Amino acid sequence: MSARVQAGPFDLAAEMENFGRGAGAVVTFTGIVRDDTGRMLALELEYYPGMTERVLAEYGARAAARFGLADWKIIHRHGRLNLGEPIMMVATAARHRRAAFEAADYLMDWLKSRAPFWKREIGPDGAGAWVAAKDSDEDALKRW
Amino acid sequence: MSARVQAGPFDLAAEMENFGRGAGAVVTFTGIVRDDTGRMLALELEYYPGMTERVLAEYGARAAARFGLADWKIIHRHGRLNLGEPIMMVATAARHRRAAFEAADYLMDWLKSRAPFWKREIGPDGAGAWVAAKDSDEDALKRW
Amino acid sequence: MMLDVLYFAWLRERIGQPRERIETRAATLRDLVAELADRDEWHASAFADMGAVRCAIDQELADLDAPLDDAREVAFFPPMTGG
Amino acid sequence: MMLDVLYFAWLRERIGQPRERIETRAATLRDLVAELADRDEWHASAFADMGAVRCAIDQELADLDAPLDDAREVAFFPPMTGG
Repeated sequence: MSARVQAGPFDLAAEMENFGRGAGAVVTFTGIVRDDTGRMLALELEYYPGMTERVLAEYGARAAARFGLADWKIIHRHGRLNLGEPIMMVATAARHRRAAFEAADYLMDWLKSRAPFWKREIGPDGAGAWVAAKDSDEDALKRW
Repeated sequence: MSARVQAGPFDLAAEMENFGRGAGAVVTFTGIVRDDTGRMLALELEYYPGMTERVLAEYGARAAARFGLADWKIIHRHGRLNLGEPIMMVATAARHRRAAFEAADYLMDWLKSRAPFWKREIGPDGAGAWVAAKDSDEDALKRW
Repeated sequence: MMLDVLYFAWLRERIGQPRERIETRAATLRDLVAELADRDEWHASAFADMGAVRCAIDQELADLDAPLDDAREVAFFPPMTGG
Repeated sequence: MMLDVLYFAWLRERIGQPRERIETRAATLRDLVAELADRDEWHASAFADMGAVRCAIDQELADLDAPLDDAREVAFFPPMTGG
């Protein structure tokens, strides 16, 4: 049960070692830098040291209580991330698969709109626009 | 895009290497041998060589078409598996997270009731009861 | 025609073997089941409750009314419990 | 009272610094925003559209009517885009 923010990459295998012992189902989600515009080379992620870690831990604990998780882990990167690099991961472990799936889905919906991170697209000319929050991400929270 | 059945363990990290290049979202599900009865030491999984592989590949392809997957992978073990050992994994990669989540969830629902595997519980006295199919697993298919 | 018949899980146990090669003139799976159940008490007990048995013809799920045509392999097994 | 005010993303860019330490008597976040916006054109442009700004008091999200009480740190930023 842990949340952390880091600049460097993470190793899914190492993170999953000893994760969720005793659980029957483990779900992981990995978000990867993707170019939707055809002009992006990288993302730059800014965060709020202190608050961001606290919010991640808070949502993890909330998901654990709501879905009865045996274990959970959230890792989110900041700084400059090139196309194809993993941005973040969420892992959930539960007795049954439905709970593990729902908890991961729930965490992703909350992190999208409530985790204090701000993304900017970096193009060939340098820093570009800040990524705007999507209404659809805000709407997704109403599912829970 | 691959499906396979094997007796030995699999390494999540190695399996995820180069998986889903170009996708924005990767979801993995790992099923682990769990004891619900308090008397189980292991599971024994029987399968139908030939048919099982074909069915796994078929559901993978179906999920890929339905959810627009960039990549998918299914690995399912057979033989004797001790408590805490991974039984199977499903990985899905898509442009957006919703598709990756739904495709993994869909595949699990189908595999539970339609993949030709049969589980038997092994207790301290040796081979025990065959695990019965659950109505709830059959019902889950109606979601799709 | 010659047919390979495969059994899995408790059907295999009741019948006492994982497969047998038989000569049959059954037109459908239902006919084949009746024929097999008549062989001996082990086969009879395996096929006693067909609601608990699933079938495949040449590795494709099929229901009891499916014609055997030129099938080469038929399998009987309990509902699947994968995942 | 003395207050640390933090800015993130385009608010940081418009204001030209990531944080400043200020002396204020503002009772609520709304009062504080009015006070800051009055400082210079950069602050004014950062706070021109408060519908696009989110706030936190001591690292907890808060709305504009929230009282500052004995807050030590206030932050302004655009809607979050994590994940």
